[in-house]
Amino acid sequence: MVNLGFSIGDLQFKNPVLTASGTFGYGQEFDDFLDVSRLGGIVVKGTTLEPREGNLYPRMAETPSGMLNAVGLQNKGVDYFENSIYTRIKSYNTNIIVNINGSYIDDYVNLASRINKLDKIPAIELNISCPNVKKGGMAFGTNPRSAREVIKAVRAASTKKLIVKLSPNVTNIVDFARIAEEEGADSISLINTLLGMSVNVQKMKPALSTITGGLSGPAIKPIALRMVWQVANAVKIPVIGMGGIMTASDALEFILAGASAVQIGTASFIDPQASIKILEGIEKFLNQKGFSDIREIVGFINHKS
Amino acid sequence: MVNLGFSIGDLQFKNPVLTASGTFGYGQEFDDFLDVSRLGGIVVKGTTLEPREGNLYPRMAETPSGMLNAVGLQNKGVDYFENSIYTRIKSYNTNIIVNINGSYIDDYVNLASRINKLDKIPAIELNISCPNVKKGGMAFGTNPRSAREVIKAVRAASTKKLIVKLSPNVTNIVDFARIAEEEGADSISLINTLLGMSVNVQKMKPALSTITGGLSGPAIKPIALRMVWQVANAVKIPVIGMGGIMTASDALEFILAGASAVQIGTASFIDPQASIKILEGIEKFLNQKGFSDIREIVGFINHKS
Amino acid sequence: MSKRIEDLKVIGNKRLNDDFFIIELTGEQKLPDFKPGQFAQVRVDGSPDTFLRRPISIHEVDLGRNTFKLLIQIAGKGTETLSGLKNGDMLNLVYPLGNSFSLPAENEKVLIVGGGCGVAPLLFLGKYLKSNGHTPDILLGFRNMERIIEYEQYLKIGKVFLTTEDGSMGEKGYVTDHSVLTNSTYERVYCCGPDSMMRAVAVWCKKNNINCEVSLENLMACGIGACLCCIVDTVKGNLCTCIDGPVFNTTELKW
Amino acid sequence: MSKRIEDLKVIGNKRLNDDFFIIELTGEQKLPDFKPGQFAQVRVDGSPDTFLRRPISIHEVDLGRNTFKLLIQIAGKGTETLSGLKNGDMLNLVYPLGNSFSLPAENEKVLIVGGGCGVAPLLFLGKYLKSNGHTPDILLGFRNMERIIEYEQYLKIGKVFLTTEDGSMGEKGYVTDHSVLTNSTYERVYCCGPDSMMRAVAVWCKKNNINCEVSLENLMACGIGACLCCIVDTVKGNLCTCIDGPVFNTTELKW
Ligand SMILES: Cc1cc2nc3c(=O)[nH]c(=O)nc-3n(C[C@H](O)[C@H](O)[C@H](O)COP(=O)(O)OP(=O)(O)OC[C@H]3O[C@@H](n4cnc5c(N)ncnc54)[C@H](O)[C@@H]3O)c2cc1C
Ligand SMILES: Cc1cc2nc3c(=O)[nH]c(=O)nc-3n(C[C@H](O)[C@H](O)[C@H](O)COP(=O)(O)OP(=O)(O)OC[C@H]3O[C@@H](n4cnc5c(N)ncnc54)[C@H](O)[C@@H]3O)c2cc1C
Ligand SMILES: Cc1cc2nc3c(=O)[nH]c(=O)nc-3n(C[C@H](O)[C@H](O)[C@H](O)COP(=O)(O)O)c2cc1C
Ligand SMILES: Cc1cc2nc3c(=O)[nH]c(=O)nc-3n(C[C@H](O)[C@H](O)[C@H](O)COP(=O)(O)O)c2cc1C
Ligand code: FES
Ligand code: FES
Repeated sequence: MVNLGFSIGDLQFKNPVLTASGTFGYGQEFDDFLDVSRLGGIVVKGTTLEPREGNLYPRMAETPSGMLNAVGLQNKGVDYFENSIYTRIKSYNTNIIVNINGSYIDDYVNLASRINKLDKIPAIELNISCPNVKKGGMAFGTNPRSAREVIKAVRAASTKKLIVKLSPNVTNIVDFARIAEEEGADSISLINTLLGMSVNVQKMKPALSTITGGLSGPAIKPIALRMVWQVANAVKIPVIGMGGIMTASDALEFILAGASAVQIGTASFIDPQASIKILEGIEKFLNQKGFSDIREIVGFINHKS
Repeated sequence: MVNLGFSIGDLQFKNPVLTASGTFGYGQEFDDFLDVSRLGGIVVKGTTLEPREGNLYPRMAETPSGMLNAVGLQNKGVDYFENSIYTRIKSYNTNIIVNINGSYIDDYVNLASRINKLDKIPAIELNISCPNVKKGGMAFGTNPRSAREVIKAVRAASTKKLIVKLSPNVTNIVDFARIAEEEGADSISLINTLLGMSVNVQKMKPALSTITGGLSGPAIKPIALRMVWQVANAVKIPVIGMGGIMTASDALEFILAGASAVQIGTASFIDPQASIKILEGIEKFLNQKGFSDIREIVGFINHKS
Repeated sequence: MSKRIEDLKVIGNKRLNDDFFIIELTGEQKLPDFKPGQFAQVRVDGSPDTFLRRPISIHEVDLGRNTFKLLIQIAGKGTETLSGLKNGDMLNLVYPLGNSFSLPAENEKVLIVGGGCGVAPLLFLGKYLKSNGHTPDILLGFRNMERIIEYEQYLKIGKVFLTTEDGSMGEKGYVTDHSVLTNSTYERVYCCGPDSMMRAVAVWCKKNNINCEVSLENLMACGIGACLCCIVDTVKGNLCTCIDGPVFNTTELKW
Repeated sequence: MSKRIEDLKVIGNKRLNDDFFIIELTGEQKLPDFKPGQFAQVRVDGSPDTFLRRPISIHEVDLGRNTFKLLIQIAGKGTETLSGLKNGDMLNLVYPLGNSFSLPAENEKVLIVGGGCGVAPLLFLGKYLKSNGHTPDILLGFRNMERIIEYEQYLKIGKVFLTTEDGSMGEKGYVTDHSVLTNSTYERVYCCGPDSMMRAVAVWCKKNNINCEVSLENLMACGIGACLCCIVDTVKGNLCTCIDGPVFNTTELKW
């Protein structure tokens, strides 16, 4: 038996495979395909204080080994989450993490306080990296000063474990990771989508209603992996890596580079069972290589030999 | 007959398809496959004052719809270029552009002065975006102050057309484009490679000798396109777009987004005739849609209708 | 009915014309109880240009033989690759997905309207209605005679009216130009086809106070309600075409 | 001899064992005058995981029939996809690429050493030497009996010595352990195989003052000298395996 568990402070995860916000609904959407309780955790859909309709259609474009989305945080708001979703999903035997979003710091703080009252939510993921909203979102995640302010404010408002999700659309990702650590984040997750664009050549117009959108999928894996490696080498808190993970081998790249855990995003659209298959593949790899604890390979490529 | 020409100031290009530095050698490597004189231009290999051996093997890794390279500006230096290469390629009936690189501003200036004496080189491409060298390179291209300094210095040293090649590894690409324009650049080319990484999971070590390298190919196209669109909307000088262009349709995405011309990079590795096929495809598209001049579609998606 | 992901075996690939082909599939397990209007998310393997699955309607079902068919139009790289499938190849599907057409009331006068590849979900619907005691009329529109597909199949279901844009068969024009609509007493219309056609049919139905259901073909990533990419603007706000649809009553849509 | 990019037709795909297969190709144009040691950059279509071409050596040439063969080992996704090629499929190649083995002087005593997929360029070399009046000895190393390939082919060229790692055929051990090397009078060695094997052979040659050429299998992107990814550290600085090689005299290498 291999030990797959990891922890963020005193919060235990049974294994390092989580699902990424905005790509796994509230978990229920996948009930027919897998037992979500087998996952290390679920990060639910990006949530805001008020309901949001998101951006206009078309919101999606396929790109080489990836996709662009411009969903724009469509969600029914925190009231609906509390009353209709939470009551149904709180029985899942896994860590349910809420991804929080806002246009102003107050929004984030109010939202964090609301979530703070929900017993079965052990952690929040602070999303300062959504590229698909006009206000807030990535603006917080690409400016060191506002990043620090919003992290500080949310930290003060929440006793849950705080995971800060970074934007890759910056010159130096390590600066932002350090700020998060300094302001008391318990963990860092990265990367959110890269700002991209696609043009429909036949129609001679942008493919997305918003012109630009967020790029995800295997195309971004090399960039995500580089950033995770940089951040893992710069901070002491656990790092959760994501970006284009489709297979166990992809996940292992992140773990070998220094991630304590991974999130599976776009892969769940291609194969709704991707997360579980990846989990099984990681376990198999550890067995094959004769490791008994996943922690032995976290950051393995950085170990002096 | 469609007019495909474009110009940078008074420098005419017969068509908008150039080849990207570091991916087309000095042109001669492709003599068996195509008539390089049919191209709008050739940007030759990254050149430095002194010869450079580049980085250790392995320097390359395949990634989903892309590749990482860590060549590190291997080249025989400007003396060799002048004496052995220039004499052979100066007869090409196309614009030959030299991509210049250095570790210090003085290197760039000295190199620019040397190239300034070569009659048949009408333009230089100032590369402040190479991610694969320890000193200089991307460091210039990710810091607004040093970017400005090096552009100013090279501008003063050269009477050739000056194309500044930007690094995509920044928070706000438009800042750098504006700086280039303000300092007298005649054109902007983008993007250089994105900093990425790959891990060999079976060997449990980085795939590249340098750990990180530059990501190119279709994977980066959505990011490149977004940046080209942003820059084309922010400056008045012509923009040369590149990043993952494999087909005429890809090239047209950049042109419709605002690029006056494109460079073909990694595609030439997959199909040595890619550049010419793309040129033919662009011409066909214009004919089909009934345009008589390519300038009618430059930035088409931005036109008010 | 629960969704599944499964490798199914190709047991037929019939080319109808330049654009259309029909794939027949079978599985080791018993197939689910499909409802007309549902679709599958089809994985296109071996194509570097198709990262996402492709949504394709269930076209015909034969539960006795444990097989079903997909009618596919070559629209780009993915469908092109699928057109090369050979007997014995495996195809990975996530299915069955989406809602379905609602059944008409007894004796309701029903018209099915299809155009181009919109006929895909309608044959299953027609057969389903027939086997439930209805005899719908069917109005099909095509670009020209060469593009007409599955005509004989529809003849077995009910009366078939045709339009072609060039008049090479049936009446000339679009489906909404057909004379059968002028003095109609239809009480319920089911429609699938190009967006512009569905909108025109919806307008006509509204004017004539006819209940109308359309099957939308929005761009999809997941097909299971997880990505929120396939939304359609409705009177209830944004709904997902993949789980709240693909079939919508046009009174719900902001057309 | 000029390089070209061309679609060639697959006229044979023979599986040798679990790992190896041989593809036979023909073209409409007259094939170029291949030299032993050269390779082709093969496009792997229809595989989302293979973006770059795959370098594969010319294994056997039949200019009379205007055909040639590639001997390929399944090493990953690309070669796996190639193993499924069927007669009539088209394969896009950039070829012929690289330098070639140099010819021995008259009466020079020659040994060809190959291991695993290293035998690929060596059969062409052996036949070429033979037809130029040389009779090389051949020393081949494999993991075990089941993995031995092309043995009979080599028997037609010269005397063949074998090693297997488990001793199931020939002498037990690596090629460098073979007794034929102990009192050898070889003047020239040609070698291709795993890196470790080539290095061991190079060391042995150096010790015995034997001229030795090896064919390297560095990772390649372009194959035509444009990307500088395939470099090998030599006494003349970094050289490209694709145009300055793949064949190098070991005195040039910093081994
Ligand atoms: C619920 C539903 C049911 C469908 N049923 C059928 C069917 O039974 N038969 C059939 O032939 N087609 C059907 N379609 C349309 C079919 O999904 C697209 O034609 C197909 O995805 C195009 O893929 P491609 O790779 O060949 O084309 P691409 O090269 O990807 O694109 C070609 C064109 O197809 C459109 N398209 C691409 N992806 C999608 C997508 N995921 N959804 C919708 N349109 C897309 C593009 O916008 C473009 O205009 C259905 C679509 C939906 C949403
Ligand atoms: C000049 C030359 C001649 C060769 N001749 C032959 C031959 O005749 N027969 C044969 O079976 N193999 C030959 N090879 C090796 C062959 O190119 C690789 O096995 C093949 O590219 C692997 O592709 P893949 O997609 O199956 O494996 P991947 O999944 O890409 O990788 C599997 C393994 O193959 C290695 N590999 C991947 N790409 C390359 C590449 N471009 N060059 C070298 N190694 C690579 C990887 O490092 C990895 O260890 C030759 C290589 C070179 C450089
Ligand atoms: C359709 C879609 C919606 C997303 N919504 C959110 C969101 O609400 N909040 C968030 O933090 N990230 C969101 N993301 C980003 C993912 O969580 C993840 O960071 C990104 O997709 C990279 O991982 P991947 O390549 O594995 O998908 C979304 C991604 C996609 C594709
Ligand atoms: C192997 C390789 C070497 C490169 N060398 C240089 C260089 O010397 N100077 C430079 O400005 N860009 C260099 N580039 C970057 C390309 O010119 C181009 O900006 C980048 O690859 C993106 O375009 P592509 O996706 O079409 O390849 C190199 C790229 C590759 C792949
Ligand atoms: S396609 Fe993902 S929600 Fe409908
Ligand atoms: S493979 Fe590109 S230079 Fe050798």
